[in-house]
Parts: sequence; structure tokens; C-alpha cells
Amino acid sequence: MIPPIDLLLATALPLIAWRVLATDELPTSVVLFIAFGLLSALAWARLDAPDVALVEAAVGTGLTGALLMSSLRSMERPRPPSPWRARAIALVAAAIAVALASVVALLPRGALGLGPAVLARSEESGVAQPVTAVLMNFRGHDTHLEMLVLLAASIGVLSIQHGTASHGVDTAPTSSVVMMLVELIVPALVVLAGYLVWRGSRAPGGAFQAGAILAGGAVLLLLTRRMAPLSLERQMVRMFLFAGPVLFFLVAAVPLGFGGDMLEYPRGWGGSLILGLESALTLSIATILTMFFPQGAPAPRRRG
Amino acid sequence: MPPWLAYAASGVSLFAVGMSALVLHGEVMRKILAANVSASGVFLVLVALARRAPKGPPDPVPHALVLTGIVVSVSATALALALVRQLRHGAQLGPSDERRR
Amino acid sequence: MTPRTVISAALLILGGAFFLAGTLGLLRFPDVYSRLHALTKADNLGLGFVAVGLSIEAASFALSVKVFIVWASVVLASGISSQLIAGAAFRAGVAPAGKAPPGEAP
Amino acid sequence: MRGVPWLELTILAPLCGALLGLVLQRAVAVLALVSSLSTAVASAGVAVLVARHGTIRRSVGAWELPLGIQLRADGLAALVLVAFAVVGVFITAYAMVHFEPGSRAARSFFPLWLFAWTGLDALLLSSDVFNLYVTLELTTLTSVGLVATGGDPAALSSALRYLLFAMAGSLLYLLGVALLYGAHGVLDLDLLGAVVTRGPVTWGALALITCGLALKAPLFPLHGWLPAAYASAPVPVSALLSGVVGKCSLYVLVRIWLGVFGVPLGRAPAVLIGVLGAAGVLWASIVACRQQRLKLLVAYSSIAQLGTIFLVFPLMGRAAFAGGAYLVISHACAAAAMFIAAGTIEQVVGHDEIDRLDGLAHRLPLTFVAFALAGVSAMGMPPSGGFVAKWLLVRTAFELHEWWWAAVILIGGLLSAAYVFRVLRGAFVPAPITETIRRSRASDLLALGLALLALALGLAPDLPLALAAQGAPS
Repeated sequence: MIPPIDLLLATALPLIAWRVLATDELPTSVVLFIAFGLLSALAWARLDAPDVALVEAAVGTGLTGALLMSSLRSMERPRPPSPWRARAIALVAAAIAVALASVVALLPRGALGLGPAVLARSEESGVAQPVTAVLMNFRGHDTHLEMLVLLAASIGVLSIQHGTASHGVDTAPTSSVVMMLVELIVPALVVLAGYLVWRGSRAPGGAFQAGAILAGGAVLLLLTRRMAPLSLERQMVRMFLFAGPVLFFLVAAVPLGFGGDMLEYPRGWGGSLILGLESALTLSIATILTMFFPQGAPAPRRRG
Repeated sequence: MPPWLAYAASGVSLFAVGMSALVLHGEVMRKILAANVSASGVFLVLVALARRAPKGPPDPVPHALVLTGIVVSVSATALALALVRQLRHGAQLGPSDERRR
Repeated sequence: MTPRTVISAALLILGGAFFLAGTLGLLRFPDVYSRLHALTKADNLGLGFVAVGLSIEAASFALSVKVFIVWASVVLASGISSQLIAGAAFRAGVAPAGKAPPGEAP
Repeated sequence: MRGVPWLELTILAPLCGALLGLVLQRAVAVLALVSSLSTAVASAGVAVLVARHGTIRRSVGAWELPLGIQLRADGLAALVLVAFAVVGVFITAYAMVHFEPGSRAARSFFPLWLFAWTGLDALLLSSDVFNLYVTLELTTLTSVGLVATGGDPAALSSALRYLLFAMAGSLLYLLGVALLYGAHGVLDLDLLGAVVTRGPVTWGALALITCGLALKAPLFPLHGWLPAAYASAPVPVSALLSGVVGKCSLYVLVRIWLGVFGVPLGRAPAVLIGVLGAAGVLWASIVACRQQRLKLLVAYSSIAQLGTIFLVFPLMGRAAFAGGAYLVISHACAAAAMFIAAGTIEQVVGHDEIDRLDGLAHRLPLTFVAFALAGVSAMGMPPSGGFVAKWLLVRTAFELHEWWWAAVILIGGLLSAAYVFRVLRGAFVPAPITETIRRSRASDLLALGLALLALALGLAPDLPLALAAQGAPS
């Protein structure tokens, strides 16, 4: 039988989602969206997906929520949806939901999928944690392209908001209490990120979780003016940004020179190469996620 | 009803709510929120499907797909929000001066 | 039921009560400052009781240490975020209830 | 020794250029050209391999199916790969002329374009439904960024609109993928094709995936985002979107239908797509005839051409398949040529209003010759790639005794003749040569080269068609 907590979560999620999209005030919606994300992280945990829960809490909710918040300031006053429109949305949604739910209910009930195949081969992949094995090895091609999506999006964001950061986050001087707390928490976040990368090969954790946490710390530093805005003009930023993608490129390309496959890890080197790659990816992901935020002060502008 | 099916049904409902709001809602910010809600729905379906075996570890492949999906969706959201911010900001500025001719 | 379980349950209930009080404050208090006050003070304390309650029942010492790390991080995080929110609200000119907006003559 | 890994190199060459371009920003344009040329060489290598050995498969990371991901190049993939690479080189070269060296726009254009190209080649060679999702996202998000390099509010808002449509499309697609994985537990196209049967789950997945890709492609009536995005983007971006990147969702749709759904679900959904495609041809052609701005006209003409390609679905068969592939590649050349010509006109006279082009052909003869030659291919007149493609489609329609598809293609061709001649009529009005215009001829030569390529495809169709037939459905 289905446990009450699962039933509660499964019903609460669509209801909150509905509130997120139907509330009059946009800031309320964003706050509700963050609450929604945290609840869905609980759902992932209930479904034995701690990796997904971590990433959802850190990236899907934490960073996306903060991004939405930071973009609220530039909004004009929203118009609440007209009643007929809200009703139309509800009707269409209900129809789609019923149709799709009946299709999902027809799916085979038993275990079906690549799970056993992954477990059988995870020894050869060099990492014991199955999700990391899939991400970094069996389906490494996906992850490689996904990293490029992230990098390309950051180039897009930079090109869109070139030099116009006056609409950025509020960076007025902050109180000494905040400073003290930030000084306490940022080193702790760095340690936590390192720990997540390191243990990603055996337990839930990995580059994306760690990168999101580092980015959280970086955003705190930006908010409290402890860190200058990230700009591609800075050598350090460029190095952090490209470390992951460049290393990934090399890991993909070099085996081809030795008659191997793209992204083939040399026998016995899987574990250590993946750890190195994940460390570099963590830095790049953290940099990219931080760059998604409107940077505080205007970047030094150089023409030509 | 097994728990995974409850979550899968919840997932498709999220998808449906998000998708219809994404298409029918007039406001850009709400559309972006709707896309994120809808994405959570798809991810919930995938993770629920991974949990179909009553015992033993869940299928890691959908988990990996969802992790990839979350990163793609945060990239799209960031791009959309940057566009929104710049549009609002650009309302006060002239057109870009650095395009050739 | 061992005395341990009873103490743990009592602490969990007490923690829950503080959460309830914090939420009530969030909903009923008049302005952003007092709401933040209710939320952070009461919830941090509530979470503290929950943490103590859980660690009494925890299977190992390591686990109770982890529970306390969770509590400490939440206290830190809510400290920072409430300070930032209150500061932003003050600079944005949100007046405390019954006072003139900051920067204006009373 | 396995020989040169051409398939992988088509993905890694543009990626290498993009990364180097980001690190060494001063040399970004030169690096882009070098990596474009290398990509073209690698693509030609793939074509030679496929022509010699048939469909090529390469595993990634040395993992076998169903655990790993495979790259697969059949005739269709190889043909489109080569055609896009050739057009890609032209577009890179044109962008070097168009953007001021070292300008901000150039510094974001080249890396984004090379990332898009990486995604495009990975997409063309992908045979995994989830990997297709990631490659689609890479091409889409980079395209949005590219449209936004225009920087003005029109470009930004059309980029935003494009992005929102694309987000909806990719979520629909992804849920379809989830259903397929839930039902069959594999993600590879061939493995799925072997196990998919008729049933509600398959119908659901088909509906979701088709709707998602139809939004992105776009299929009539979901094309709302396209004209503004193409018309407000910088010219090299419009050229590469309409010529190259804009075809990728359609390609994925064809791949998935051929590989997974085509056989078990029968012809009814294909006919529905065909009807929408036909409506798109007629509607977009008529709207194109009524446009005031040249770039918008070319954008609507692109929708009409896409609609024609969608007619492949109801006509599915070897000849129609080859016709569709041929239309994709000849339109890639023609559309890029038309956009570059339109861009040159806009640059020179400061606007692109069709009614105010009087006599301009005398001042810009090469530009208008290129536009006219590309127009010949768009109309489907001989000798051009467009003619060969439409001929193959029309022939299949008559073989199936379904003359109405042929009628749509012919009417579409006539309407495109109407709008192309409308542009040319005004421009070729005799006018005294008032002044000589001093500017670089490179962009004209590039547009002319592309237009001539579209014509050459009509003169020598045997080789490309033989390539497309490798591994094609019988």
C-alpha cells in the first residue's frame, strides 16, 4: 500500500504548482516556486534518488530560485491572468493530465531498463556509484554535450548583458554581522564542495552538486561585495571557466589518437581520470552558474 | 496503486499544468516559471519510472538523464532571464551601437 | 516504550510547536522585520529541539554529529539571509509598522 | 588500426575551434575559419566512408549497446553533414566579412556558431533518443544566443519568444522519451525500432515527440516565432538558421519516424503531418508575397520550403525520401544565399523594403544575380537542386495516385516565383547609374557561390542521390 507521506507529496506538488502559476503577485509565485522545489527534492529522496535530490535542491531550486528573484527587480508590474484564461489553463491542464496519466498507468509494472546492465559493468567503469558511472562513463557523450550547453548558455548570457550591469543585484554595504557569517560559511561551502566531488565515485555527489554549492558561495560573496564581478577579461575567471570543458575535450579526443573510441578511458585509469575531470568540471560549473547572475558593478568595458 | 505510479501521475499533472500555462499564460516571467514546473514534472516521471522494481536499487539511467535535464533546464532559464532583464533595461537605452553599419 | 523514546518524542513535539509559532508569526505579524524575527528565531530554536530529539534516537554518534551539522548550517544560512533581506527591505524604503519610512523625518 | 575517426572529428573539430576561440579571443575569426574547413574535410571523410562501406557505426567510450551511445552515419546523415559543412564554411567566411574584427558581436558570434555546429554534427550522427535531446538543446540554445547577438530590442524579444517556444518543444519531446524508456527500457533508435508495437503508449510517445519537434521545426501552425527571429537577427545568423540549424528538428523527426514509429503506426499520422505541411506551404507562400521587407520575405519562404519537406511523411518511400533530403540540402544553399544577398542590400541602401529597391540591380548586379539564382532553386525550376527534389516528390505523389500533394508542390513553386519576381521586377527597372558603391565584393561572391551550388545540385544529382540511398528505407 502507498505510504501516506508519498500520497501527500504526490498530491501536494501539483496543487502548489498550480498556485505558483495562478497567484496574482509575481514575488509570491517565485517564493512558492522555491517551496515547490524543496518539496520535490523530498519526493526525489522518497524515490531513492539522492543524487537528483541534491542537484534539484542546489541547482533546480536554489540557483534557479535565486536567479528568478534577482530578475524580479527588473519586472514591470504583472497583470494577473484574466479569469477566462486561468480557467482555460486549468481545463487544458486537466485534460492533458488525465490523458497522460492513463498512458503512464499502462506502462509495464516490473523493473525494466538498463539498471542491471549498469550494475554489472560498473566495476569496469572505474566508479562504484552507478549514477556517476552512467554520467561520466557509459553516457559520457551526453554529459560532454551538456557541459557545452552550459558553457554556450553562459557565453549567451554574457553577450546579452554585455557591460550593462547597473540593473544587477543589490550590493549596498552590508552589516558586520553578515560579513562575519559569510566568512564562516564560505570556507565551509568550499570544503563541502570538495567532499562532494571526492565521494561522488562511491556515494551520491559529483561535479554538478559541488559546482552548485560553490556557486552559492560565490553569489554570497558577490552580494556582500567580497568578490569583484566575474568578467571574461579576468585571466582567473577564464581559467576556471575553461578548465572543465578543455579537459573534457582532451579526454574525448586523445583516445582517438591511439585507435580507441571517443571518450574511452584507458584501462584502469577510469577512476582517477573521472575524479580529475569532475574536479575541473566543478570549478567550471561553479563559474558558469555564478555568471548566470546579474553581476554587481559594471564590468570594465573595453572596446574593439 | 504502487508509490511510483502515484509519483508518475503527479509528474504528468505537473507537466500538464506547466505546459498549459507555458502556452496560454500571457506573462513572460510566468511562462519561465511554467517551463520550470513542467520540467520538474518530466523529471518526476523519469525518476518514478526508475523506482518500479519493488526491491533493490533503482535504475540509475533515468537518474543520470534527469541530472542532465536539470542542467539543460537551468541553462535555458538563465538565458531566458538574461533576455528578460536586458529587454527591460534596454527600454531606457538606444539600440546597440556596436553593430557594423 | 523506553524513556529515551519518550524524551525524544517530547523534544520533537516541542520543536514542532516552535515551528508552528514561527509560521503563525510569519502570517500574522505586521511587517517584514517582525516576520523575519518570528521566522528565524522560532524556527532555528524549533529545529534545534528536533535535532536534539533525533540525535537521542540516532543509531550512532556520527549520525548525531551530522544532525547537528545540519542544524548549524541552517542557523548560519537563516542568519545571513534574514540579515540580507532586512537590509534590502530597509534600503528599499520599507517602513517598520507604525514608523515612518527610513530616511524620512518622523 | 581503424582508420581515421571521421565521425568523431566532425564533432570535435568545431568544438576545438570554439574552445580555442574563447581562450584566444583575438584570433577568434581565423580559428573559426580553420575549424570550419577542418569540419568540412571531416564531413567529406564521413561521406567517403559511407559511400564505400554503407552505414557506419562507432561506439562512444567503448561501451556496447544498449548501455552506451553509438554514433551512426548512414547516407542521409552523410549527405546532410557534407551539405551543411559546405554551407557552414560559406557562412563563416561571410561572417568574417560582416562583423568588424574584434568587435563584441564577433567575439560572441564565432564561438556560439561553432558550438551550434558541434551540436548539429552530434545531432546528425546521433542514434539515441536522449542524446538527440541534448544535441537539440545545444543547437537551440546557441541559436537563441546567436539571434540575441543582434543586441537591439527586436532581436532580444524575438530571441526570447524563440526560446520559450523551444522550451515547450523540448519538454514535450523529453516526456515522449521518458514514455519510450518506460515502456521498452532502451534509448537507442534501432533497438527501440525493433521492439515498439502499436498501442496507447506508443501513440502517446508519438504525439508528444511529434508535437515537440513540430514546435521547434516549426510546422504550420506553430511557426509564430520564426519570422521575427530570422528577420531581426544579424545576417550571418539568419543565413545559418534558415539554411542549416533550422532543419535539425525536422531531421530528428524524420529519424525517429523512420527508425521507431513509421512501421507500427500506419499512415494516418503521417498524412496529418503532410496536411499541415501543405497548409504551411500555401499559407507561408501567400504571406511571403505580401511582405514589405526582404528579410521577412525570405523567412516566410523558408517556412514554405520546410512545409514542402514535411510532405515527405505521407509520401514516404525511397524516391520521396531522397527528394526530401535533396530539398534540405538545396534549400540550405539557396536560403543562405538569399539571406546574404538580402543582408548586402540592407547594408548598402540602409533598408530592405521591397518597394524601394528600384533600379538597385544596376548598382548591385552580383547581389541580385545571386538572389535570382537562389530564387530559381526555391521555385523548383530546372536546372536546380530544388527542381530535382520537387520532381522526386511529385513523381512519388503520382505513383501513389495522390495528385493533391503534387498540386501543393506546384502551387508552392508558382507562388515562390511570384514573390521572387516581385523583388526582381523592381530592382531591374532601368535606372541611371548615379554612383558607384565602394565596398567589399566578398559577400556578393559568397552569395553567388552558394546560389551556384544550389544550381549545380540540379546539374549533377547522381552522386548525392546515390549517397542518400545508402541505408535508406526501401
